[in-house]
Amino acid sequence: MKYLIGLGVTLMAVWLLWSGHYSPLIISFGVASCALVLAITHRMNVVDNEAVPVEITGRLLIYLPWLAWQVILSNLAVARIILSPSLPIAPRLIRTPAGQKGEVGRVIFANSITLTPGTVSLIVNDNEILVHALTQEAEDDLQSGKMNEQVIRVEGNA
Amino acid sequence: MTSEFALIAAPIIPLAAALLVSLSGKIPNLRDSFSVLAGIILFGTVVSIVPDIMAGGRPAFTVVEVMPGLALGFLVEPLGMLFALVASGLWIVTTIYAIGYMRGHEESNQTRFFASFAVAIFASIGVAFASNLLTLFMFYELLTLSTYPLVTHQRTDEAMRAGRVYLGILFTTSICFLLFAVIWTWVITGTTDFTPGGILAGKAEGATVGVLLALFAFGTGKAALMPFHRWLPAAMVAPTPVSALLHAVAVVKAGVFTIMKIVVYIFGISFLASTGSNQWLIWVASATIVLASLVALTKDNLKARLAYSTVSQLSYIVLGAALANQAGVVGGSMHIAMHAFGKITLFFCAGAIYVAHHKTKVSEMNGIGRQMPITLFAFLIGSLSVIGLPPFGGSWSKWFITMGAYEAEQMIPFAILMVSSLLNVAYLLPIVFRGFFLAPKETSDDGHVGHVSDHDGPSPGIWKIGALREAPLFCVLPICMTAFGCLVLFFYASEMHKMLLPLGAP
Amino acid sequence: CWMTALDAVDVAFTEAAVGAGISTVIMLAALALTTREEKRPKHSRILPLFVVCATGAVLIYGTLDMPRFGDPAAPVHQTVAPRYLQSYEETHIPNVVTSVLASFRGYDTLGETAVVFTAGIGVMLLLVRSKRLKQDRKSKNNESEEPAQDNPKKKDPKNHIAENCIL
Amino acid sequence: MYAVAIVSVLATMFLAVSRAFAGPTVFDRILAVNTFGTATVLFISVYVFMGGRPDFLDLALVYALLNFIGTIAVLKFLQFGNLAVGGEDEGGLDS
Amino acid sequence: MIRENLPALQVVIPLMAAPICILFKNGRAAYGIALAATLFAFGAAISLLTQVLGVGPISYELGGWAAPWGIEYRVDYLSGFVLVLVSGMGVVVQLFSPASIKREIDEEKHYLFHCAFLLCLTGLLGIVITGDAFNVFVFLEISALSSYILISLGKHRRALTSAYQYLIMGTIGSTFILIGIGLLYMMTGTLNMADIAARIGPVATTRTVLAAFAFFTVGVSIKMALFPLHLWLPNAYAYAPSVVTAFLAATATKVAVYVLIRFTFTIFGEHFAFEETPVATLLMPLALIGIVVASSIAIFQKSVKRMLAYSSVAQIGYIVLGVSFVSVTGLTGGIVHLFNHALMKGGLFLAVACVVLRIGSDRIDDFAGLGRRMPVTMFAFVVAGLSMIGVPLTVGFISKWFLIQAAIEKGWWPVAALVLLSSLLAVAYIWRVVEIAYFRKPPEGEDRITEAPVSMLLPMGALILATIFFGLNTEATAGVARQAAEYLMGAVR
Amino acid sequence: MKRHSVLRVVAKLFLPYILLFALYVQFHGDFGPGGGFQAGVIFAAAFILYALIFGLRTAHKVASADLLRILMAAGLLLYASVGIVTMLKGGAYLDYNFLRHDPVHGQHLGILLVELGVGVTVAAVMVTIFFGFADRKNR
Amino acid sequence: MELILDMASWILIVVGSVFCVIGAVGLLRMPDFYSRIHASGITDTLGAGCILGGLLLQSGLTLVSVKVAFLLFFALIASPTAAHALAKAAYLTGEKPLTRRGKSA
Amino acid sequence: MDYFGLYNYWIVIFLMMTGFYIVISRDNLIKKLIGLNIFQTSVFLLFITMGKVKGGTAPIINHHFDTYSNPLPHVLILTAIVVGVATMAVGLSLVVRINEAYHTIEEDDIHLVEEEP
Ligand code: NA
Ligand code: NA
Repeated sequence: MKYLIGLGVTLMAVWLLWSGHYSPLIISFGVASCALVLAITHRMNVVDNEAVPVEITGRLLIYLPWLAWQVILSNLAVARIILSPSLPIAPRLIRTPAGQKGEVGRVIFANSITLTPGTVSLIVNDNEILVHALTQEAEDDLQSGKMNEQVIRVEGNA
Repeated sequence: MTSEFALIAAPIIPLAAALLVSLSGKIPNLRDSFSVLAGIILFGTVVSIVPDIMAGGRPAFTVVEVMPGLALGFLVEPLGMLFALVASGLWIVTTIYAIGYMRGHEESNQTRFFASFAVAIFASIGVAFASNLLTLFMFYELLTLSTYPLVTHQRTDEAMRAGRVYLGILFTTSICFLLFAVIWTWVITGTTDFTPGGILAGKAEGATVGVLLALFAFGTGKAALMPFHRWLPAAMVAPTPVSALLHAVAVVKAGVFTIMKIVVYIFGISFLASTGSNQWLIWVASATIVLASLVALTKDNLKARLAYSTVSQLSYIVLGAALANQAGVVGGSMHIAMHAFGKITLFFCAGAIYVAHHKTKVSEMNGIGRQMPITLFAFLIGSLSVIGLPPFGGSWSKWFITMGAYEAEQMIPFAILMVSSLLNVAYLLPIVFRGFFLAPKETSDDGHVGHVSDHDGPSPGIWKIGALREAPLFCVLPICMTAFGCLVLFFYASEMHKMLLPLGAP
Repeated sequence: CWMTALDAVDVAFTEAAVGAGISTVIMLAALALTTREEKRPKHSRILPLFVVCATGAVLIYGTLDMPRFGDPAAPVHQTVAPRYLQSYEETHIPNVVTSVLASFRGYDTLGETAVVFTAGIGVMLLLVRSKRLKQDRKSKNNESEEPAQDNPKKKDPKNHIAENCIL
Repeated sequence: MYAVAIVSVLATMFLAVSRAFAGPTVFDRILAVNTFGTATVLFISVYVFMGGRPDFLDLALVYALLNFIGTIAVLKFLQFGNLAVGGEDEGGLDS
Repeated sequence: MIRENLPALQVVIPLMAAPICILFKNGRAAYGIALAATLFAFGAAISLLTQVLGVGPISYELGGWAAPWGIEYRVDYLSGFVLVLVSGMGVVVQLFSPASIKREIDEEKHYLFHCAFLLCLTGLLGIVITGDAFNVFVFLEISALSSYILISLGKHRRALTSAYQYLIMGTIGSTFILIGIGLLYMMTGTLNMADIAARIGPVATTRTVLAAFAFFTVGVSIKMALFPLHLWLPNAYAYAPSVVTAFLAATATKVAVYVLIRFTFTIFGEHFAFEETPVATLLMPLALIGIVVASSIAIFQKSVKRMLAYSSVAQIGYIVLGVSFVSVTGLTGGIVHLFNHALMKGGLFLAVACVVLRIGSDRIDDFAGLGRRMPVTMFAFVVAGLSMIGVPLTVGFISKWFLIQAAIEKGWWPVAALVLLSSLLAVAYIWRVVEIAYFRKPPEGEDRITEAPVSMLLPMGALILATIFFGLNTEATAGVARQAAEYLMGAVR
Repeated sequence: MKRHSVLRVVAKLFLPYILLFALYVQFHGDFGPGGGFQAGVIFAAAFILYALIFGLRTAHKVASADLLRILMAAGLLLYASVGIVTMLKGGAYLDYNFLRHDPVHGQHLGILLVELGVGVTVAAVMVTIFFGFADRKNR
Repeated sequence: MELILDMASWILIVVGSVFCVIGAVGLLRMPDFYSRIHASGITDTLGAGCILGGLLLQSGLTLVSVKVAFLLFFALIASPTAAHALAKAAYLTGEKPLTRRGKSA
Repeated sequence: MDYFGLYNYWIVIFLMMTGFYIVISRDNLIKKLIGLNIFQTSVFLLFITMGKVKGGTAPIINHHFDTYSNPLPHVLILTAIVVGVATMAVGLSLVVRINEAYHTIEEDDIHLVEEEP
């Protein structure tokens, strides 16, 4: 129920922000649409903590700037590689421990890995992730475990 | 019975007969009596119209008007009257003969045979009484269709092949030429009605008339003008009564009748003569007369010889029409009747010989007159009538046609008519001569012939009195009737001539 | 996206939805159900080439008298279109494409919906198996002692990653 | 500036298409098509801003959405040979 | 209310009946709905035609938008006539169908079949009634799509390949038509037929309009299976369920011909279509070659359905021939034949459907002895066949009469001769069946074969009676056709 | 490891918004690009995503064939019925001016209704088509 | 302030464009499929992010910016998900990654 | 005569003929359908290009603009796209069924199979 309400509120907010037309007719369509979407997603059985991560939203917002900075750094690194004539890459497969308890956390971690160029998550297991790394530096960055910790922090005690 | 009523009844009678025949197929005697009875009633009905026609009446009846100037209707005029009389009268004798022949020959599918026969007569009556080209065309095609089962009666491969030739030529000519001519005529004149004096006069001229005439003449494939005559000999595979129907009663007569009627009532003889477009037809007809006779001379198969004889004789009638004068037209029309009686006699005889002796070839006929004197005597009478010797009907019609040629100052056709009579003598009389005066050949000489006659044995109903070996009574009786008819027609020709005279009126 | 460049946003929208979404999915589904190895054609392609060239030539010939690209004086912009563009006064609907689609030519759109519906009927008729057949198969499987047979033609999934895949 | 973006996005598209044609593996092609899709989204976004009609951004959104779904479908197809098997009740998209 | 909205209801009622059909998922209910809707359409068509005959062409503005801006429905003599034909054939085939589809189509899919049938009918009616060029395309696609589906329902697997082949060719055809419409729109700026006709004058000589006409003609020729673009038709007709074949043969290609007539005479105008372009000199030879070649091929077919299918290609040739005369008589002939051929080909295919129901095959050799086993069916076959040949008393005769009349009026003797000659080819292929049915002994042990059920014989008999009735009374057909032809020729500026 | 956790979670996250976006497109066709057809396709695409990731059997439970069939018909019927209603109110077929008292509102309502009809039919048909193909292998 | 925002947005757009092209060049230059994923990641993340960010600044605080933000949000989740799914699919179907060390997993 | 302004049509025609060629020359039933799709799509493009007005914008009324491209081609093509998708769906369904019946989707092979008794 918590998730349903959360989702409903979010949906309505999104509708209002998208719509830009605030006549009673359109707004009532919005309400009806949100209700319909809720009904369908409920029927689909997808309204849960994974779909509506209400608990972690706040911490996620703190995590994102850090992630963004990581992304920029790794982008620069890979861009340099691409632009250097010798193409200095040393691709490798590595296993990195994933300490997240829940699936959402692991997914955030896996996607964060992929989002930073230089590393791509291949297989997500319960406690580790198989990663393809482009260079030694990318591997070292990841294996330092900073990102893992950050995501565990996002996950909190949920 | 008024003539109008008779006119309506005339087509219905054979149609009803066809229905009754097919319904009573399980009881042959009942079925066959329906056929004969219908023939007699039809003949009576047709005869009942004669006085009206002689008095100048023209009973008419329109069934439906399909399009403006395009109707389905009937009208009796002298030529149609004559054809209807011939067809209905000969239907009776042919039916009787057919009963004898079919039973004597133990043919299968007799019900279908008699039903188709009745439909064919229905179509003939329709042709005879058609009041316009459309109606005529329709019944003409129906006649082709209804005789197809008769031609292919035996269902052998040969019969089916003959049937295809039969349909092929008749449909090809009628659809490609006749129908075309009919539509063309309608486009030119806005009508297709048979009108005394013709409808084309003043509306068509020059080459159009010639082309139209060609389309009509060759489109009427049943008239067997060369080169569209092949269907007639091919159809010889059919049982003899069918041949009789084809050659005498209905089919070929419907053909020449059609040509005659078109010349008289569509072109109008004076108009046709004035355009000179008839010249080529005179020549084609003359050529057919001679060529077909020559071919007949070479044929050993009796029926084939008779078939080519028919081709030749039909062209007499076409020639009569092509001459486009009173004598020619009347003579030609009379020849429809005269040739019908003569040729039907000949075919009956051929059939009787086949039924009694299983002989089909002229070369096998030696001495047959001793076994079948009645038949062969009838054959002689028929031959003489076809040749055109008095005192038989054929002499009159040939006389008038010859007179027509003379009047038209067509000297070469005139000569051809003379020569042709000699050819007729040459291909017909030797048969009689062989039959009466030559000793029979040993059958073992000719393995094939011997095989047929020995193996099949005598058919039921064959007379055997001493040396006599005649066909069944049902066969012999009609032969006598038609042979007698040839004689009678000689004496009643003036009546016929009187009835037909209006045809030649300008 | 080309449609966007041509100011046809609605068409671009539809093309995006159809091209990137539905068409891909249906095409994949169909490919999955069929074999994907293409063979070299055996017969000559001259005739098709000729037909295509002739058709193209007629079209090129036809273009020679066409109004120039973007020409505001072209007949298409002179006749019915101006009224449509002014229809905002009548309908108060800013998207002219929508008002033409659903109102002026609403009947076409009804037909269009019927076409979609027809396609649905077609797929139901062609691809949806009838229940009776399914039951027959089930009962057959139940009767036989053996476990439900695998499709003998089931292929090793790796075979599907053929290099000549249409994608 | 929009023009710069447009040109470079077009260049990106061109390069992506080259990779799509070059392959060599089917995954390379999908990757290229995916990149092309991203470029398309960017192209549309920039273009509508350039044309002064940023309210048409929905178009970019729908493209991004369906590009994603399309890629998923292609992947599923590649992995299983069809779209039918797999899923939560049948073993998932992986195996 | 119904009366003034009849043009819209003519199409909308069958259209709405289609989704209602599938709401129930019940074959019988769907059949009832489909039949009711078809009957309504037939009644509406007759009512519209009588109105048109009484007060002249009717115009109806859909959505209340005036003509060039909205879509206009226009019922004139020709469209009224074709509407009656299409809906009438719909009724006959619907009445005929239950017993036949019971054997040929899976029972569970009957409701879908009826739905697809209704959609096909809707499409055909929509094409005929509309006065808007693009609307023609939309409804063309409804009918085409549903016919692909209907054809694919045949029992034999070749039904699938036939449907596919038809789909490819049909879509190429409709895309060509779309190109034609697009080019026309490009040059005139409008889609309303009357409006295009009014505006085409100044641009009529442009190369673009010429190309539009070329694409349009080729597209429609594919749709109507004009030789040599007929390749899709024989298989499609041969392998479709029997009732589908009967319905499509009687209506679909006819409607395509209607589109040809409508566009050439109403939009392009005969002057443009036949004098500015070499269309007549192209169409007529194609029609004639089609008539002769297709008839000849028909003679050698082993399957009766295929034979009749080739015959249809030939008959389309007759109709197009009539159009290509560009005379009132020729056009009358074409239109009359359009109607007449629907009657007789419908009758023939229904007769074959009866045979297929009983013997499960349409091979000519399997017809042996049917003349006696299924006398009514075979009699119907013979009558319709005679009509196909063009024997008097039947509709076929009337058609040929007009065509030959038109040829003679123009003085094109060889054309008249070819038309007549081709009748002989018709004799040949019809006669093959007749010969086998009546004159060949059936195989042993086939005594179980009985006459088809009355529910099938009656609709078929009705068609056969119509074949004869309209062969005798030509006022309803030739009269209206002539009026339509005069209107079309007169509409030319 | 049984499930593709990343895809599953992301799909769960996206699904409500894709559906909402479809409905947004549906109801804003008057103002910007979009309308019934586009909405229907997007809606169906969302559903297809669901079926791809959560399996066909699950998807069938959410939208049964019967439901789809009825929706398919209902959309078309809705569209056609709007015309019937305008007709009953005295206008021509599909003349929305007669739906309300003033033409502008009438047009608005009419367009919304018919677009809704299109959307429903398209979504139902697209899902049906997907199921048709996807189910085919399950024999 | 407006000028600064404008400047920032232009810079973002240009930078994004440059990264877009770099990513695409990488897509062509990289030797194997897995390394190409990293390259395409540049286009997907920094390229798209900067361009969209620039547009976000352009649109200011309007409803349009909400859409841009949504697009950005979507792109930043969908892209890695797709890339991951792609890589996983390739890996599971036996596509071997190139490794400098000469060993493959 | 200035033919340069027609380049858009020529590009479209080239595309169109490519699609058309694929339809009529390929043996693979699916490729034929793909060709058909290309063919149709390029026809759509032809329509859209004729609706373009120089300096115009999308036909969604906005008080900032006064020149709009022609909405009618867009409307027509929306309908045509839908028709194309529907045709594609039915066509592919047929191909699937054909493959089940013949175990091939090559035209030549189908003919071969069909010629067998
Ligand atoms: Na990455
Ligand atoms: Na819209």
